[in-house]
Amino acid sequence: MFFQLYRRQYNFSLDRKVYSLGILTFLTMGLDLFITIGGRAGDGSFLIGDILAKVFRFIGYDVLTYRDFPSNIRGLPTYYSVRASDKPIYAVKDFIDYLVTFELEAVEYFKRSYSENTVIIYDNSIKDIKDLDVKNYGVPFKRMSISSLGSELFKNTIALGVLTYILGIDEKHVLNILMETFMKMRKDILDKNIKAYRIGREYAIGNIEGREVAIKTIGRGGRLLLNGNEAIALGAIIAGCRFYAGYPITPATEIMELLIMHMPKYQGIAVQAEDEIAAINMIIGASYAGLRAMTATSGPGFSLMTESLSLAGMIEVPIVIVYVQRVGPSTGIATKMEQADTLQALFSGHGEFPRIVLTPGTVEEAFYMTTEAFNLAERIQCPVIVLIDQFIAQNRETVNTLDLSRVRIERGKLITSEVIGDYRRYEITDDGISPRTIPPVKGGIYLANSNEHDEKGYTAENPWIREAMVNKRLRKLEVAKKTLKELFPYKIYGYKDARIAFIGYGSVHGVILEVIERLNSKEPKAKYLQLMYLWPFPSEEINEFIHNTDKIYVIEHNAQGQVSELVKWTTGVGISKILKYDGRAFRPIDVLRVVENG
Amino acid sequence: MFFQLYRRQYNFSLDRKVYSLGILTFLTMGLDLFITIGGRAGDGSFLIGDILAKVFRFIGYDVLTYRDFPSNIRGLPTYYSVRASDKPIYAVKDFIDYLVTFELEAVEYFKRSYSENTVIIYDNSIKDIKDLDVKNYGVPFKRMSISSLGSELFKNTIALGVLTYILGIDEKHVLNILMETFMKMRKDILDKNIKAYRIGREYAIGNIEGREVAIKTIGRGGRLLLNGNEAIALGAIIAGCRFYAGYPITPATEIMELLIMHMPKYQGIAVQAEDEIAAINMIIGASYAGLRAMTATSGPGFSLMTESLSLAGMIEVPIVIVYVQRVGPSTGIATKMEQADTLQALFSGHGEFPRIVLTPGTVEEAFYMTTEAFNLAERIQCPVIVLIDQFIAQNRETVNTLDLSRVRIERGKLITSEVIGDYRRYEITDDGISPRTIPPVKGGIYLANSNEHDEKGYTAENPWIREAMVNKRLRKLEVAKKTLKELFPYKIYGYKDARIAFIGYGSVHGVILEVIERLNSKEPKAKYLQLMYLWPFPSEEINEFIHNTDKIYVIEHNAQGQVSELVKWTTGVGISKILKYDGRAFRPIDVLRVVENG
Amino acid sequence: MVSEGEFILKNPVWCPGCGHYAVLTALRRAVVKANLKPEEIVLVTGIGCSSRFTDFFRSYGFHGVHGRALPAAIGIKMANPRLKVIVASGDGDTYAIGMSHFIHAARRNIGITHIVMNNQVYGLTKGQYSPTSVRGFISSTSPKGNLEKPIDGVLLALSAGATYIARGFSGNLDQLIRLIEGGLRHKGYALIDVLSPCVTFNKLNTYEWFKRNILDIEQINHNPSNRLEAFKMILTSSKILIGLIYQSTEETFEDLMMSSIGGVPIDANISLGENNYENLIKEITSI
Amino acid sequence: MVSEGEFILKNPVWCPGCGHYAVLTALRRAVVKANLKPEEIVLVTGIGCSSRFTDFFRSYGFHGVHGRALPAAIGIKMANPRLKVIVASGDGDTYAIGMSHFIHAARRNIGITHIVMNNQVYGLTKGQYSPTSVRGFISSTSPKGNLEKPIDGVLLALSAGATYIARGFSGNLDQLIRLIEGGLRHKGYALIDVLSPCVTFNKLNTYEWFKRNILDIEQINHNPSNRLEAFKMILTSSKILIGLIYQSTEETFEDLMMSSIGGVPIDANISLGENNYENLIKEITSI
Ligand SMILES: Cc1ncc(C[n+]2csc(CCOP(=O)(O)OP(=O)(O)O)c2C)c(N)n1
Ligand SMILES: Cc1ncc(C[n+]2csc(CCOP(=O)(O)OP(=O)(O)O)c2C)c(N)n1
Ligand code: SF4
Ligand code: SF4
Ligand SMILES: [Mg+2]
Ligand SMILES: [Mg+2]
Repeated sequence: MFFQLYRRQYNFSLDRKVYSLGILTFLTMGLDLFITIGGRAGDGSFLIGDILAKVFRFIGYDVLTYRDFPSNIRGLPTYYSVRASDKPIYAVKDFIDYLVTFELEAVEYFKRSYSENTVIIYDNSIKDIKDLDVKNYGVPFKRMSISSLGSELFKNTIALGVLTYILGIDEKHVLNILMETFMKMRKDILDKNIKAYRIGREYAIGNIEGREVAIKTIGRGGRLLLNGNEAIALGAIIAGCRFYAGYPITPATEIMELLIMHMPKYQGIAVQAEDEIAAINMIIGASYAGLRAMTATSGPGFSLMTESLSLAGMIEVPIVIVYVQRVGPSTGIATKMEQADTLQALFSGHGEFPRIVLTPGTVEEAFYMTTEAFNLAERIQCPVIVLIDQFIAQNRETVNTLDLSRVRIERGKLITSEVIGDYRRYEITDDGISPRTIPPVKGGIYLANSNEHDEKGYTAENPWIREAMVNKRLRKLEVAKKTLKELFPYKIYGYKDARIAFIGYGSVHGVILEVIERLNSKEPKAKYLQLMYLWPFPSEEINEFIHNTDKIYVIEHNAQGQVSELVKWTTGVGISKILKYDGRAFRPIDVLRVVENG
Repeated sequence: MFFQLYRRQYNFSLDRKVYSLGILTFLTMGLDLFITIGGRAGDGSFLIGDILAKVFRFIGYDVLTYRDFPSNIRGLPTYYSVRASDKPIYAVKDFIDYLVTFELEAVEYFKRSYSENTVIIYDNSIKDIKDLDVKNYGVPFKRMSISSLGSELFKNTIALGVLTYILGIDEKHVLNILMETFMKMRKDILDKNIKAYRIGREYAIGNIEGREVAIKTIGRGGRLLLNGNEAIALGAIIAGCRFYAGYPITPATEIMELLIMHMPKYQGIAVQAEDEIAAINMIIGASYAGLRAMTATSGPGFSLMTESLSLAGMIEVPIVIVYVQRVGPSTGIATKMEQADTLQALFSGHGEFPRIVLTPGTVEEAFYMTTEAFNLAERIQCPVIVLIDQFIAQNRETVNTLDLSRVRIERGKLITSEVIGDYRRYEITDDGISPRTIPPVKGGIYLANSNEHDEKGYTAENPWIREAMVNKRLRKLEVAKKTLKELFPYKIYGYKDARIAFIGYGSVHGVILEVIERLNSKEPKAKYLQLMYLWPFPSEEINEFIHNTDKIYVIEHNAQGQVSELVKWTTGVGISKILKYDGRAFRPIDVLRVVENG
Repeated sequence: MVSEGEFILKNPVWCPGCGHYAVLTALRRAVVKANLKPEEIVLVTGIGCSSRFTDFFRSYGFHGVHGRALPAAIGIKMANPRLKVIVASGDGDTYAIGMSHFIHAARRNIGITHIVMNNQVYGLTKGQYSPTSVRGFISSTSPKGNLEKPIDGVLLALSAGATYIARGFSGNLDQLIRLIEGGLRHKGYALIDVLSPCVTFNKLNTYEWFKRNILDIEQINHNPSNRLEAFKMILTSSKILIGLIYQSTEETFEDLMMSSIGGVPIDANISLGENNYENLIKEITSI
Repeated sequence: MVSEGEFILKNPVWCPGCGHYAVLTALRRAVVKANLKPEEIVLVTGIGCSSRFTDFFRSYGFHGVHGRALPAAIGIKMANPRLKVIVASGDGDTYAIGMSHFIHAARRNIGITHIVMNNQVYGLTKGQYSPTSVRGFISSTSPKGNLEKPIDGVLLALSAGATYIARGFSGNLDQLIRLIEGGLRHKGYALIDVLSPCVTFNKLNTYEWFKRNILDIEQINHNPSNRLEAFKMILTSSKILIGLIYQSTEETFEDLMMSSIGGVPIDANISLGENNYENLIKEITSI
């Protein structure tokens, strides 16, 4: 096994060579660390990853975390990475600066992620790894934990002590966060963790040859450390969502858990349904009865919901569906990222009805776009899908203070008091949107009818009514198009006149930002169009953007280039796809290599 | 009401004017009759429609039927049309030649379908319609039925007597079919119907001023009168399908009913499941266990199936899904035609996996393509969707004798005897297809796993395996593309060098055939490409076809032009959409008007 | 007081003789007796002949998709428990595709009056056997007789924990009105399974057949508040029981929910103040 | 005879102490006792910690989607009834999303041995309450205690018409092996609901808790062939019953089906002769 390990390392050395050809400069400016902690599911390595992220946030750095973990509760390998920098961070870093691991297989797993700066700190309780051509320390984390604290449970906190010593982080900040974290638990657990932390620190003082770096507090405060699921839950409550129904599914479950915990304080209800079909029908019912209502799910659950998605389209009930993509098809890999459900989000559901698909590219955007999703749903009276993926959903990053004054509540054509005269819920209007009542509004009786219906909602099969109703519903898409343009004016990054163009959405947003920043430090220059929504498809904006470019790259986390094909479709020009579909995030270098090789 | 009726008739007169400008000639050649019978659901008007169709088939004519009926069991208006000709028939006719109706509202409903040749025969038991500017006879069908047979139930057969007299069809042929039809029922029912028939005929002899036409027996026999559902059920059994699971849903239910009736004779099982999700999982299970297996459904059911469609894609189990589209979204209009689920058929289901979507354009094609669907499913080891709509599914037409020798059974890489050595079900092969075993093959044990998996099927989350498996599965699409090209070489109709091009699939096939035939009787000439499958999308063929054309029309029964957009996408050129989405079939004139007005 | 006429929207178009007519009449009369107004009621249906109710009964209406009337109704009830939420569905809609929602609604004791028109056949799709069709039943999908053992919705509801369980018969209008009214007045989930003959597709379970095969539990000595007794009656009776079979008092799901949130969601003030906002952010970010 | 080792694929990766380990051991021993070979068995699972069984148990395996193990298993059994089809699933998989299929499999009496690992929680998704969680159960989705009344899979199976109903406990391996073996030998649908503690997410229903709260029905006077008696036992016992609760002999769905088609589908000759072909066309076109 070790021979093989060595042989493969040869590969990563090659990698490093390619890498060092021209891009390194970028990384040496300012502090920009990428630390990975390797353990096993359930062994608490996520906890110290979180602590590390919090420490960095606390002392003023921008932080982005990245978890690579199995769809299993305990025992399989799991990795938590933290990137911290004094400049804005958009993506994971190309190479690992520090790998702290309790399991030897991690050393091989990351072989393509080492640079000449990498330092590996591994648990040598059982054996030492020989022939490692990367700087490394073997530390007996487990052994120390057992001998000093009677259990190997504290190896993580010992490692935290070693690592933060090497990084030269002031002890008091670490202790601070440690206390905050363990205070909620039993007193003896807090004490033992503090002891473990000290053991690690002292071991390092005695055994590690001097500090690697010395990280200063730069004291930028006020920012939040949030992941997309948290931002969306927050956004929903703030937007006035008062009904949630869902069914547990990785990586969307946390949204439900957060809403069940917090919604009641704002007189809202969040329920766990018996399945996703029940969930979507519950929110349709609640919305019919007047509440802003939402569900969140992933691929398998969304597939089950599509019959009723079509219902919401037909009866023009506003709903918000958060669609957190994971690796497919079928069960796939529940805990990994992918953007391969995009076409399903745009085109599933039988029959034709308007829908809106929003694609936030950062945690912060996930927050604001969720609040707008409710406005759009009620203004256009149609389902709105907030499409993200596991990367944005489950990885925390530092976010600027969220600005409540940017959040508006607009409920569209909603009638809440008595209607005099002949009320027609599905009145044929110029913009296709008809005023809706909610029970028990007097004079506002109507039928929300999944059958084709007349203006009052009653079943009608006559060809003239049918045609008029289809047209009415589809006219709303035009309103959606206009509204979206106003709400989310297209963001173009980089040099306006560049002839190299990038297009992306969702979780590739950050990586493209870093890529163009790096590209633009030399010639030729590049620009980037972030797609903030995918339906109605922003063809005009794309066509405008690609005007006068030589090369267009569309970057996606899927194998077929789903949006790439749509871009081709609407522009009629050739595009290059840069795709990744192994469940792991693009590193900037993955993109740059393709670009540099033409 | 009658005033209004009259006013609207003015519109149809206008229609007629446009019509008579240039296209009439086509219709006067040979015999080409279009007869519509109007009644109420449950009153038996379908029965005489069927009898009429059988009579025409029996005496040697080509027949196409078209039913326009409500999603209700009894009481609402229903229409059965029969087109009969001595030349091949592709579509419904522009205008009605004979309207026989028991309900007065039919006279208005069809106002746009009258020509100067139209004859209306309506039931005047209650009142006469005045001011009809179309040739008409009022006949007291109900009154005669009640007075002579004690119940209004026999009005239909009386009308059959009147109509077939007017058409000059030899009495013996009608009696023949009447006997065949009622023989299965109680003796007194047969007798009463024969009496009713005679009453009608005698009434006509006494009261109608001479025969309108005299239809001769032309004695072309041997053809079948079949609808798409029947053809597909037949095709499935002949292709060796031995397991069917489904859930009733209009307009696909008949496939299940036929298979439950007939499959047992061939040692196959057809079951009614508790819902569509159970149905698709049952067929996936049966296929895993080695049977050719199929389900059939419509939009709402297909939406429910998409989660497991993705499962079939992931575990590479061959299944056939017959997708009979109806009017959507949601419940829509269950008994009417539409092609608005096309994008859902192509793109639903989470994640990326190969699928094949076949789109037969006639009943005959539905038969042969169903048999090939099973071969494709087993050869490519993926789900195959046979996509039709209510028009093809539920309307009968004359079909040439089906040729058993054209039906092959090819089961692909299937291992049925003991495997020696290390068996890997998901072996990474060049073409992406790996040999499969079925239990209890010794040595052939594997796991069909919805999680991403290694070559033996066991769960694997490692990025290298993941990437290899995605590539393996998607490589099968290339095989599919090649195979489909061989199986269904593209059919181009009309003048090869024409600069006007039509593209269509499924139920618009017939109408385009008639349109280009009519166009090509003068200048400019037109040609037509029939799409026999939509996934993998036949981009190359389309690009070849549109080469050197000035104008491209894509014709569809939906509101957004779903395939039109895909054609734009792959060709990058402008196309014109001709769309209809009121639930009723295109008449050739609907298309011709658009073409003639540019 | 409102009159029956206020609940009339249009004339139903079921087959002449269909059992569903009586159920519609019974519901109209029961809501009058229960003193409800059209705008206070939301009638929720699935898909089926039975579910065409919403086109004929005047009130707020929701005609959703096949099998999913209950979850939609639950959403409505949770949003605004002051509404009277009634579900009207068929045996296919409820006991085939909707089975799971039925069991879960029963165990949650959510305040919905659920009328199941049980004609032991799929009417709207033209006569296939249903989960309540008897063994041997001939239909278009069981030409040689149904091989599956029928389920009993009443027994399942009892096992799932429902708190009002009754069975009515379209041929017994007065009792049916009473049973529905009882369901409307009951706090919690109320099932009224109605034997409602399909005259077109079920030639076995006809009015006459039912008259011979039913037993009115209210005519015999039965205490509907005894659960074990109710089980015994169902399991030992050789006839189909009609009448009120079981009723108990338990807290409803909506009451538990509302007391846990301290109010009714539809009354919530949906704009958060600055204070609440700060608290919320603090709580959510305190990982 | 085959040995237990032949059914070992790899070592399970459940949390140390998870109840599912015992179930896996019990299944391996029971198939040995029932004299089955790995290739004759198809093990079908849904999604959940429990459903990871197919990665550890060596036989033909089918790891489908959440809640749908039963219909896939039915398809397999109908195609080839000579196969021994076993379903292993969780309480969420079976009684939440899969509830409808569970009831319908039970009433059909299809020959499947169904082991439900009932830990009263969703394990794989990290600890939400399930339909069998008790009232007041604290979980990530019931932070103030579950408000829903739990269902009892055993009672529902009995009501739905199942013919073999047992409950096992991971802390009682010998009995569990026996109950599973009984299920494997039973003709028809066999439910073995296993109390299988989730040591990570269910801190209430622990091994100790179960030891205090279960009653072994086999230790008391109970006749498992009496259905009414079984109902009574369940409804009146203050403890959770384990052991064989009910068993009866009824024709299986597959037997009825096979006798109606005169054979086993997998043996069918799938190419039709000319004669058959002519007949078939005649029949189908004789509308
Ligand atoms: C998902 C889905 N599957 C199937 C159907 C077709 N469908 C409509 S009604 C119905 C069954 C009706 O039977 P039942 O609920 O007993 O009502 P009845 O007509 O007998 O009153 C079915 C299967 C559908 N509309 N949606
Ligand atoms: C359609 C769908 N919805 C949700 C999920 C997520 N999911 C996976 S396992 C599971 C529940 C597991 O609980 P249980 O069946 O009790 O098994 P356990 O893990 O407790 O053994 C859920 C909700 C999924 N895979 N598919
Ligand atoms: S088909 Fe049956 S259920 Fe439907 S309306 Fe007619 S009698 Fe009633
Ligand atoms: S989470 Fe619970 S059910 Fe899952 S493996 Fe751990 S103990 Fe077992
Ligand atoms: Mg019914
Ligand atoms: Mg569980």
